[in-house]
Amino acid sequence: MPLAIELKSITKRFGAFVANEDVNLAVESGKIHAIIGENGAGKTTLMNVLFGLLQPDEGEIWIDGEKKSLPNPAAAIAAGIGMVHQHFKLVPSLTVAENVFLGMEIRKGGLIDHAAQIKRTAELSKQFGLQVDPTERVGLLSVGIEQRIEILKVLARGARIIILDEPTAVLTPQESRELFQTLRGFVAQGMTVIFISHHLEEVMEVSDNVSVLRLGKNVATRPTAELTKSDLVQLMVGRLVSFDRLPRVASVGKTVLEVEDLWARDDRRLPALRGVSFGVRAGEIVGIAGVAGNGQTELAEVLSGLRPSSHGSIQLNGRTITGASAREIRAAGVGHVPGDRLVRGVDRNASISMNLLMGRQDQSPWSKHGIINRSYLLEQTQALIKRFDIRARGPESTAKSLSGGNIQKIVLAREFTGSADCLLIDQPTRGVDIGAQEAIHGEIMRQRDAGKAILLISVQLDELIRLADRILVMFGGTIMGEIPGDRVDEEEIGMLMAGVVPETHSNTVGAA
Amino acid sequence: MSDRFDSLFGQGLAILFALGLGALVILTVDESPVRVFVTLLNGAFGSPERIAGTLLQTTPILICGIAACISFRGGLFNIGIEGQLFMGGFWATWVGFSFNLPPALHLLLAMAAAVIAGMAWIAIPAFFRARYKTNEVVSTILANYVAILFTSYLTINWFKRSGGQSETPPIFESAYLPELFSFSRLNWGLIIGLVLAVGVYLFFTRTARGYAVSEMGANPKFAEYGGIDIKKQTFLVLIASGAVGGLAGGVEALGVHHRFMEGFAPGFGFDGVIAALLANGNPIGTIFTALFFGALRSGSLLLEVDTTASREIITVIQALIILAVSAQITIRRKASDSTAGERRWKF
Amino acid sequence: MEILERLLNISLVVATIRTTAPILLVALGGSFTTKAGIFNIGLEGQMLVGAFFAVIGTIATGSPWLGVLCGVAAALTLALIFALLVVSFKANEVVVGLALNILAGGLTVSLMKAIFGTRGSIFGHGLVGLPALRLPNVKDFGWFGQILSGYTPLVYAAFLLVPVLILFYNRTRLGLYIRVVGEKPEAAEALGISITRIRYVSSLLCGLLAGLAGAHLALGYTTMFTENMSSGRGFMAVAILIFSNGDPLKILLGCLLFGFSDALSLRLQTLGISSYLVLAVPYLVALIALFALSYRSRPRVIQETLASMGRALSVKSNTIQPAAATDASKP
Amino acid sequence: KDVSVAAISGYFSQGFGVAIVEGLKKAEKDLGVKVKLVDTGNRALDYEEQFNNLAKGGEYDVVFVMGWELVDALQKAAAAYPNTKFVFIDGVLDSKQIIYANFAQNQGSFLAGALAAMMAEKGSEIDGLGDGKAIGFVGGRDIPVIRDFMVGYEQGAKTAAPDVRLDAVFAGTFDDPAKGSELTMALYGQGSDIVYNVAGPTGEGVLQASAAAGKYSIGVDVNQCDVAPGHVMASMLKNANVAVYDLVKDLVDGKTLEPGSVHTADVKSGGVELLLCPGVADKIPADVKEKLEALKADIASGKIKVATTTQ
Ligand SMILES: Nc1ncnc2c1ncn2[C@@H]1O[C@H](COP(=O)(O)OP(=O)(O)OP(=O)(O)O)[C@@H](O)[C@H]1O
Ligand SMILES: Nc1ncnc2c1ncn2[C@@H]1O[C@H](COP(=O)(O)OP(=O)(O)OP(=O)(O)O)[C@@H](O)[C@H]1O
Ligand SMILES: [Mg+2]
Ligand SMILES: [Mg+2]
Repeated sequence: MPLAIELKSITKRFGAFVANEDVNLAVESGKIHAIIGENGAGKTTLMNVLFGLLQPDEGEIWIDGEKKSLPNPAAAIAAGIGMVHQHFKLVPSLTVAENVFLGMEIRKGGLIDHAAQIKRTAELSKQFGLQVDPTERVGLLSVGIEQRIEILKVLARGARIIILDEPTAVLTPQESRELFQTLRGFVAQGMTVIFISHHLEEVMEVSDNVSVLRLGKNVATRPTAELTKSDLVQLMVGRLVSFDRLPRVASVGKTVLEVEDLWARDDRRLPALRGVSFGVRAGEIVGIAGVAGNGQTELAEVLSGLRPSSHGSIQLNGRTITGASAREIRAAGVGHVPGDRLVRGVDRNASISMNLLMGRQDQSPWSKHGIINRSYLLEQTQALIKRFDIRARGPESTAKSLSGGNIQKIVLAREFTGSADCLLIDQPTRGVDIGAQEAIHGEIMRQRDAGKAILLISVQLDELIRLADRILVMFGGTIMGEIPGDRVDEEEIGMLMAGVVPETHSNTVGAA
Repeated sequence: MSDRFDSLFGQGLAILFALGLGALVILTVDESPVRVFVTLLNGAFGSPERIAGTLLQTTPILICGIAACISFRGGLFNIGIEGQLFMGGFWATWVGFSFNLPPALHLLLAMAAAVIAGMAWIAIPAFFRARYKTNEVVSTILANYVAILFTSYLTINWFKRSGGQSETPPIFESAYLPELFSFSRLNWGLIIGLVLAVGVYLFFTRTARGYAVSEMGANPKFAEYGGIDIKKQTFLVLIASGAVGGLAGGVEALGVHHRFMEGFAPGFGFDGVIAALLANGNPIGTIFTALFFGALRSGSLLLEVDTTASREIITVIQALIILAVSAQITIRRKASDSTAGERRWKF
Repeated sequence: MEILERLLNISLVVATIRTTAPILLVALGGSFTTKAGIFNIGLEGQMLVGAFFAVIGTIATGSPWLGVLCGVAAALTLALIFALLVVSFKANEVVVGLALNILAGGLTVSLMKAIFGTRGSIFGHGLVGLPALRLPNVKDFGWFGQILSGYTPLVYAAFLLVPVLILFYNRTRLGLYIRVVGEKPEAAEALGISITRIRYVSSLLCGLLAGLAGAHLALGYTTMFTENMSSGRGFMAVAILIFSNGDPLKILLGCLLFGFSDALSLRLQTLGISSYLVLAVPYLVALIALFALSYRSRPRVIQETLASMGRALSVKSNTIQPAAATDASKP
Repeated sequence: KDVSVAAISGYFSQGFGVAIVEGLKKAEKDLGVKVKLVDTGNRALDYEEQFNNLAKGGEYDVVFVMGWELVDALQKAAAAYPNTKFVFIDGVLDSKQIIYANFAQNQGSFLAGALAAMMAEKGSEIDGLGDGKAIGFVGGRDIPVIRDFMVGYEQGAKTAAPDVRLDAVFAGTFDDPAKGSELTMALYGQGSDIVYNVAGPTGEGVLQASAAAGKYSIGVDVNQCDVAPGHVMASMLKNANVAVYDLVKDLVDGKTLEPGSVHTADVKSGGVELLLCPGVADKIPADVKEKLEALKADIASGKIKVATTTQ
């Protein structure tokens, strides 16, 4: 089998930190090759090296049997490599066609030929079955379509080797399946796909070969068929992790959070919530499933007072908190783990202790008479670092010096140790590796057992299935239906997530 | 500790580099750089009077710098300190000459007038910044022009004293901010500035409210999420900054000039902004940057008399130093932190 | 009525065009940096050195066109320093911009003293300005001809640059890249577009136009150099850039509004209003425009409230058809 | 003994200041005195220290001071350094320790106003003039010294041709020639054909505008006829160069300058005069010239009292 890519002894350091150590990787041509590994294992770094965004400190890159040096992405593109990044890099104000041809514009007489670009985009879209409207502005499109555009960009550059970094994190199961169809179509045309994912089912389903990175090293490259899911997990974390549904407790208390006919708009002032109603009881985890961008984040923001609602009511322990400020809602007993932890959840440049202080800086004993109680803060920080297993040099380490999973733990430590009765948890494990995921899930269960009412928003179905007592599916700002946590039908959820009410589905919309 | 030393060392090198460039500029206008620098030093520190003169120059830069620090910490850019200073100066003077009151009371009222005038002058930009995110850099810069014209208008058209001076009548002695020494106009304004600097520093590092403001400056979304009322706090931070800007004007009017005139105190607002920026928004650091600028200014006054170089040379050197230090700050940040270039203060 | 006639006449239109031109030139320059995501508060200084060296160049060579070249070269030098510090060293752009303004002020005066022995203003010394262009057959067009003819070349250049820049941003590669670098630098980087290079190019293009603006001030608008002769026009341009977001058409509108209020306010003085108040008019107009434009979002809030109230009355207990709901949520 | 003189002002770059510098340079060259110029800039905070720096060493026999904003610092310095002679140019104060060189700019401006108004009255009889029956005035900033020019100008106009309207405007700045030019264009647009500038470098823009518009202007302080030949109708001269030179010469000749003495330069002494620019002078009708001479004589004799704003 000819090798599309061969990485030989790649080492990449960031200062003293070794992100990739002596990595050898062989990718067969015409295959789908999955790369898995815990957060911070060095997957993205390795791909960045392969795409010319980073320069390896040691090692060689061979492409189609030739040794190449890739000083920049342009060289990688010239060598036939294309990369779809974990975070999309599209320009919102430009049209689909402009985005696809950005950097390689079609020009006539020195000027950009928009008509020709639109035509070529339409052709490509047809050829590869990636449906888009070339003239639409990207800022108005959904995430799924944005990804198609990213792939079109790569294809328009004539890539034969396509790297996708966590492409399914933002997709519905159906969309993911469509994507896999597309990828299979690519390999059928002789192209090669490298695919990074934290979803092991997907890896099992779609890949031909799989490489596992652990702590920057390639610990195994095997044909997928030879491995089971638990083999993969073991390779990744070096130990066994359970995937089963976690045990439920029977005792559910009174209703803590009650939402009725809630309406709100998103940042673009388009309707984001359209009459959402549900309730969450003490000691219960209510899951919200749905494809990202269907109102889940707005829901959490409205409930936590960060976004105004235009209609409807929210009650906490029987008290109306509609329209209350974030401060009042916090004081009333709502904790919030935001979905975008780096933007909202922490101040990346501040120390762990300063991050733990947020929201309670006015409360005794954190502060007295307006003066921050530094010794108490330090004491608490140390205790929380220990309890939540935050891996950091010390309480004064800045948040940004920690890995994603550890940053998430800071947020949890802060929100879970307050006096909240109700916790809004948005994507607690997004981009967090399996080991940390387990710890976080354990922490959430503990909160439930302590009698808190928990609203758990996640785009990862397996997470909801694992934790939630009931799952509400959101689509287009409404709740499409409710599914009891103990008899989940993935197919049914998938259809609800896509906005289709299955005929078998009997639950009424929005009822708590 | 060694980090701090490194930083000081780096700043020192940057300043030396700028002075070197400045020396070249001096050579092009046919003066001896050595003579210029010696004269500068002599002018700034050559005698108790001159040291007092340096501190006298430092005072308004320091107070304006603190006003700037307050807004920077909250992630805001009050470049309108100049305008607040003019308004503060005028209204303090107005209280000073319009009423005849018992000494301490009169001074207090005049100071209060300065503070209120500064707050009032930033209130509208602050409101629009808080409520509608109207860019405060531009609104406060534009407000500067209006403030300067408006105070001149009041001075010339309504309150002009007789004679050829474009100024108001002098204030009553009961409104004087007392001088510190008999041999200089240096006054309690300096003490006010120093106390403010320490106070503002403690406020930001030790108090819950200061923490809230700092976090709003560092990451407004985080602060909002943490229950901080961004709109209200934005308004308050700008108002506080304006209050200190107004106070700077009050100190100049009541402590130094004892009247208000056209061209009352031009440029101090900008000097303050730059002193605060060079100190990275730290009020204690601003004491030193303000002193540095004050020394340059005061040294330059002798320069004009004792050499053939003119004050503009100092302006040039000052600009070069700012440029060198601003580059140096970020080179260091780049070396120590992979997210260099992330701008702390955004527009 | 008579007062209105005294204020509003063709000479006001012509004056508006004249007062608009220098701000328009420098604001269009700032459009490059604004679009590229750089806040350039140093326009004032670039304009000032542009004016100074345009005069020096003209005196030295005897040709105003070579003078314009010198002015532009000087502004480009300042722009290069700006780019070096802001783009390469990632220094704070406000600090650098303000410092360069200070530098420009000090340097022009020092050099003026060194070269001419005095400060203040430079005229005479064989200084010649740019010729005014009289369009042929202008008489046939009546008042329209009066409005169109008789300006120095850079005035025409300023106004012609507006459509040129619109074309530039929409149809040329460099224009597109500048927009992309400003809006989404990581997108540019991922595609191998060098952010650094584009930011340098925009800073220099900005310097080019700011230099032309300065040269126009010294050789077109007047024929002299005076200390600090840019007189806040660079700051005005920055204000206009903020509310126009760098779009050439909006810049034109902003500058015209500004030029008009300036021209009008000069005429108001003869009605006996104090000069101090009248001179504040352009700044007040800019402030009000700034506030009004950010106040715009207000009506939407009202609309939203009305809409939601309407909804509350009509659809209150209905369950929404999900399919319809999605359609409505897409713009 | 060697004589050293110094001058301190923020206005050396502008018309009147230029004249002072010219006089001192001449003294330096002809009389061999040592001359030092100190530019005060525009920060009120600096003035006192600048006086101190200058007077402390006692090396200057006389210090010329120009600019009303320096008055406060000057009075303090005069009290603190009794051995240094301070000459305040352009005004008279209460202090008896200071020497005054006063210029009757209001008188010169009176003549300028009279000329402008009489010419405006002739209207289109004269090349380049229209029938707007108006004259203009462009000041730098609206401050008392500038208003002193303005009241004289206005009085002159009203005296010589009462029907002519005066439109007076201020640029608000001394350093924006573009604004000066724009203001002048506005005045021309409103019917004035002759504009008097009292605006430093801003005023250069006024003169240039008169050339661009093919109309007339009047210069100030120094001979500005050459700025726009054929369009500057006259220049109102304040012969500070002469006054300063004479004072220095007295000093060199061993005369003492009496503290409290007032040296007035006015129409009578010739220290202030209206110079008709060559090239335009022949366009001025003889009756206008005669009337001007008559008014000049009346001012000199005290028959006409010209109003002032700086006392
Ligand atoms: N520019 C950088 N400077 C310093 N350290 C870096 C840099 N980029 C990555 N790292 C570090 O290198 C390690 C590997 O990062 P990488 O992004 O490759 O992980 P990953 O396997 O893609 O993780 P994830 O699953 O979270 O995406 C991490 O510890 C990260 O903190
Ligand atoms: N990868 C890139 N990174 C940064 N800037 C770029 C890049 N590619 C092009 N540019 C800039 O875009 C502009 C247009 O480049 P392009 O190569 O299209 O020029 P052109 O219109 O073909 O002109 P020429 O005929 O001179 O090559 C150039 O000024 C260049 O600086
Ligand atoms: Mg990654
Ligand atoms: Mg090319």
